[in-house]
Amino acid sequence: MPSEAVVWSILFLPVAAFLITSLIIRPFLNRYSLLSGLLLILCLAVAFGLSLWALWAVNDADAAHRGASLEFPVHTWLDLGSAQIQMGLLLDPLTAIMLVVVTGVSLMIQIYSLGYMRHDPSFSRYFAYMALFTAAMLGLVLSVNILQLYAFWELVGLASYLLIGFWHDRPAAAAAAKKAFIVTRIGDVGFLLAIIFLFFKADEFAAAGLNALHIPDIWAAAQPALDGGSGILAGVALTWVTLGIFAGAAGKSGQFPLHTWLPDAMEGPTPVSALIHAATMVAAGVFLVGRFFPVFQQTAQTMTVVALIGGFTAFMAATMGLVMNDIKRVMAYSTISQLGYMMAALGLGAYGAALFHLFTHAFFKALLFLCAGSVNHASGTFNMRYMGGLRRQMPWTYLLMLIGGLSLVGIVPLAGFWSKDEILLSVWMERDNPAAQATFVLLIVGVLLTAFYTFRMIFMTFHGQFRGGGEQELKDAEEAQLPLPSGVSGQVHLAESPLVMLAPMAFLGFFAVVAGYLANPQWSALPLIQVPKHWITEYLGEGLTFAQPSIPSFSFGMALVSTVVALVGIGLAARLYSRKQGEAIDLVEPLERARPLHLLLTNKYYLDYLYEDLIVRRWFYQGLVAITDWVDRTLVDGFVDLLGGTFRTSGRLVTALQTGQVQFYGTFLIFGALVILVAFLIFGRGIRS
Amino acid sequence: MFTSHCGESILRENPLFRLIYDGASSFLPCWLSYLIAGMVIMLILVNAVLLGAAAISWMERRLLGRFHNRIGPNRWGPFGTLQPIADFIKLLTKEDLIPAGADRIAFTLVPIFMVLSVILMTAVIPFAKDTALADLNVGVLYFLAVSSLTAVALFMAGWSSDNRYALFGAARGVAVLISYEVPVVLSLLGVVMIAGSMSLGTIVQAQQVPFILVQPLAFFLFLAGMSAELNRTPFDVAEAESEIIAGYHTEYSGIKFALIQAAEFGGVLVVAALITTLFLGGWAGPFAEYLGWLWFLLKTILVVALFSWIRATYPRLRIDQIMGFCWKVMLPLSLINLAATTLEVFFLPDSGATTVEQWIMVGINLPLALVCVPLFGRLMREKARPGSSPAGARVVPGVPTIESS
Amino acid sequence: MSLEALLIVSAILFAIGLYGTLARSNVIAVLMSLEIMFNAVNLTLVALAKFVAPQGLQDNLANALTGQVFAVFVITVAAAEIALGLGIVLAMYRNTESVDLSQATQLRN
Amino acid sequence: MLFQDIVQDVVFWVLSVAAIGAALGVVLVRDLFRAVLLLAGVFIAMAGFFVLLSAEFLAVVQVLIYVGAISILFIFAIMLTRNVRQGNLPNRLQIPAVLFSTLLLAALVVVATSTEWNLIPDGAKTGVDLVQTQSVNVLSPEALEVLERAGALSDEERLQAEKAGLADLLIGPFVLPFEAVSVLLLAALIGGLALARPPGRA
Repeated sequence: MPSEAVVWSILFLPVAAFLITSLIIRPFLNRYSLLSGLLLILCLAVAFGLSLWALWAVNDADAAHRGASLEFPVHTWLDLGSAQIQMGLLLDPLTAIMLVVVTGVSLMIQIYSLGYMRHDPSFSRYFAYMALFTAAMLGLVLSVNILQLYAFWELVGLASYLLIGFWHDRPAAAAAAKKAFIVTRIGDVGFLLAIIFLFFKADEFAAAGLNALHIPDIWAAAQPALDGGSGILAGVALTWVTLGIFAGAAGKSGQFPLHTWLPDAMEGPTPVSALIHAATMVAAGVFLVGRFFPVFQQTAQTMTVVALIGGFTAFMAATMGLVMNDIKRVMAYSTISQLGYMMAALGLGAYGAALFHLFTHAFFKALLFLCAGSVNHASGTFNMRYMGGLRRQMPWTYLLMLIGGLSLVGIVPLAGFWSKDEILLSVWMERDNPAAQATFVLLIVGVLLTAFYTFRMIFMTFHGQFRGGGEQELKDAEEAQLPLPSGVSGQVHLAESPLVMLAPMAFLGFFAVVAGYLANPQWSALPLIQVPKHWITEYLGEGLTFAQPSIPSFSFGMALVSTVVALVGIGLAARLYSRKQGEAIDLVEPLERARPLHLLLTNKYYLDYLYEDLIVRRWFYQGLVAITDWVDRTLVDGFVDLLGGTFRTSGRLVTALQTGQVQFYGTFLIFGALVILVAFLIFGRGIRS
Repeated sequence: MFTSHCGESILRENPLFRLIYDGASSFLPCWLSYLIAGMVIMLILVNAVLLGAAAISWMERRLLGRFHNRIGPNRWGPFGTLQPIADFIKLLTKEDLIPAGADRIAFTLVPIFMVLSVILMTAVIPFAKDTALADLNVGVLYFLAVSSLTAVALFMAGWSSDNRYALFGAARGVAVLISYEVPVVLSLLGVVMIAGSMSLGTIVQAQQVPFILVQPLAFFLFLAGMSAELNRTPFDVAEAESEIIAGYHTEYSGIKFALIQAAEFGGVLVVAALITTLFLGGWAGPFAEYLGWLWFLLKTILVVALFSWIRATYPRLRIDQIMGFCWKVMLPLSLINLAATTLEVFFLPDSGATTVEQWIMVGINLPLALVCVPLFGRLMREKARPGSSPAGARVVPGVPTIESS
Repeated sequence: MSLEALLIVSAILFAIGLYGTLARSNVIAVLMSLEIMFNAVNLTLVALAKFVAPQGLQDNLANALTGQVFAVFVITVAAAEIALGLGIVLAMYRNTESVDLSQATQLRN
Repeated sequence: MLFQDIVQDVVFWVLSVAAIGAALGVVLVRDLFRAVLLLAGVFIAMAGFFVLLSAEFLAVVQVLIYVGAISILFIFAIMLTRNVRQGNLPNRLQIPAVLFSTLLLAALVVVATSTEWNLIPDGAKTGVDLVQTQSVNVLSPEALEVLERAGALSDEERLQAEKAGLADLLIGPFVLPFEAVSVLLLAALIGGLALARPPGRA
């Protein structure tokens, strides 16, 4: 069993990397900036090893309590009367799995970054940010206190802001960074309100011997009194608290109303996108809901909301993914969509399935992003319209992309298949619930759409004829007198990426293939690998102190249905986008035939327009702000003016006394002294005797 | 016998006072005899000062004559000893002028003040054992305080004369006076520390070794400082004839001038007496019980001669040189002396009271003085070298510019 | 000579000084009046030291010197005050060509 | 009444009249130079008071500092400014100043006369007198003799009297204000230097 220091060091290794890089390497040794990358990789490798150890330890902790969280002492941080704010470690199965995912994926991405960012002048700054990002995510995962968790939560936001705006001299990147920060903050406000609510409940918690900010205590507090829980959090209050937490999660995970930042976040370097989308930022939202799953489970309303929003997001993001031409944006919508799956599963109680999907998704999504980066490396652009035919130049990338894509679509026997299938099955099992029925329909349609856009992407990128890459795009933009697209380089060198990039991709690809069996085999029939059936789901479920997740067994019917739906999607994509070698270059988008719909989708349902123009510009600036401005000018200013005027007038009257002549003041001083003296002489007799 | 029903008196210790008092009280009421005795003593003192001043003026003129390789006053009386009387009578018969624009009261008060402060100074000086008019326990301080009265008188003279030269002279004189007050006081602190008292009688008794050896730096500083305070060459800018006629007493004539002159020479006498007391062992000498007054007189005359010698030797300094000498040489030297003496008194077991200890201090202080004085002199010489400061930018500290209204 | 007489003399001096401080227009005259007040206070201190038994006189005769010690402090502070005060007067005269206190109204703004 | 007391009273009245007259002169005379001379008179009279009150050290310090230094500074300041002859004009606050001064005087007199002072007991008078007179010296043997003749000295008192001195108080119980005053003097020195420096010369 790992000691506390070992677990802390998982967090502090990247922190150390961050500090060393930002305080020593960047200011003094910037010429050897490669050091910063190697240092971070070393730290993450050690942290990864320690995480595996922690996972094994949690799994093996105690025969009786297999999967129960390991106990660590908490350290008091602040003592505020009844509310004690503590810091500590919470190492339960969920944390252990997240640790492995975060450190593992981050490690792969850092290795990849060595190659991808090699020629960037701000190489060490990049790795400092990356270290901070990873550290913040690890701290978030390990926190035992909700306030501690919130601090790391905001640190994740900060680091993502820094990384999305990494190329801060590009206006689009700066804007995207701001957007990510602001939009996620909107959700964070809900989270913060929930924390404040808990803080105000501190006395009630303390009366029950609990700490309002201690996460296991919050779980306990949410259990109804009937089941032996304390019942401090119940009813409407519980609903609002969970909705607040979910708001935070939705912001970070890009759920429906707050998803708009995620596609824009593609302005950051591709490995950053990979990290954000696979292991850290967006996973934080799902993790948060999972962390408070015992609380969520106690309120049906919130669960319904979570499920419906998750389902709707899964569907809607997939539709938008259909029409995007930017390869990273396609994947961004795909991420939103997949997160929707996870949320929907969580909302319907499929805790294990959701987190299993998070696990597998981390690997194949990271793989896909790294492939996209690899493609960009060769073609100089992210615009799929200027790609095509890369299959021959980049066979390994193509193969890995295919693996990732099939995994995403959910084709037997890749990792994504198992996890997605489990989600669908879980939702299907809840079909008595009308919300579950709606969600199921949305998710099944989502499978179809996923298959379609994934293979549209693969066909546009790797099949057909090469369409000129970044060079051509710049030329076209010049001819059309459009502003030059950002993030496009004119350097096209069609070749396979270097080994330093391919190796982590291959590693991730390997996991995208086998993670499904390794982590959660539906049956334990394989003789070679002695992994118990439904290992991860049960493992996670046992980590839950209060909730009992449903564990569906494998259903051939469901597998068949989903596979067929996915194949239909692939077929459609092939029908529309597959071009034979040497066929004429065709830039016409087949989907444009459905013109209004296409327009709606390419404009992302006009949500950005709604947010920025209608809500912010019209409603907020011209409405709310105008009203508050009026109030400020007339009422507040008037009051202040009145107050000031009163004092000014009285001051002007008193000013007459201030002649500036010292002797005048002296006269008054003596007068005052005389008054005191005389008063003492008259009234002070009693005091003296 | 001094009876207690007339109260204790500070003069009780004085043998002369007691003699007269006892004689008078045998046939007069005690308060009257008290008064008579006091008056007699004061008469003696005043006359001693005035006559001493006259004698000194004669002596100095004779000495200066010898220094100048001429004879000096020798017509009236043996060796010209009655010359001062002749001068006095001449001045007495001259018209007593008061300038038209003068402040009459202040103008008239000046000579009185000047003589007064000199006479007051004599009060604490022990001419022989137990022969001080008042052996105050703050004697040194008293002396300094009373001598600082001269500054007011100087200013009164300069201002009330309604004469530009007189005012210049007064301003210069006062500037010198208050500047030199600082090193003088600091130098005396060493003496006071070793003696453990400010009483002049105690200081004389404390001199197992004459303090000129124990405190050579202090002696040098005191001598120089007092020369400046007495407006004597080389510090006599206040009455520099070649620059501002006669300085602050330009307008004085007749008996007033005589008094001012008497005060100046009396000042020399008193200061010489004080130097004798502080540094030369006062009345100490063979048969001091009986011949103390003689030793005291001899030593005083010696110091007066030293003053005359200095006057005959050195040319007058510029006012800025005088000020620079005060602040850049004398003040640091006095601080060095003070620090050295403090350490010595602190580390010696009996605070420097015994003979051996005072010889130890001689061994330390004499070389210190022999090193420090030439060293600072060299520094000063470099500063004062002609052309070392640009002519246009000459700064004259301590001399204010007088408004012409 | 009684304590009351001394105190009354010092009170009269203090009042005269106060009058001068308030009613003279020349800064130097005001400073002089201030000095009179300081002296009046010193006289009070010394007179009280002479006549009034301080606390702890029975324990230590040295306590009879407390009043004089305070007077020493007053003299020191007065000296410092006058040095600075006259410096300020000269600076004022340099700037405004006047030492009339009723002209010095810079404190007004 | 003892002869000494009569002398004391006479001196006291002379000094009082001189001090008050000179002080009145300071505030009323128009010629500033005469005002300063009168001020010096006040200072000297005050020194006389101090002698009378057996504070010899203070008397000497009074002459040294007030007459020898402060008066001179005043004269310098007067000379450096204009309008000496007619400079000491009253300002507009004449009436309130007279009024308040008189009222303050009345109040002070009331306080001085109505307070029951805790006077020094007769037995301790001689001791106090000697301690104050000899305030700068360790008591001389003669002074101690006087003390013993007055019969006011126990062994313990003798010890105290031997040790009593202004310096002991200044370095002992009053060492903190003493240090503060030293710092004040230094600050005044530097401040005076800065103020007197002609403008424009850094």
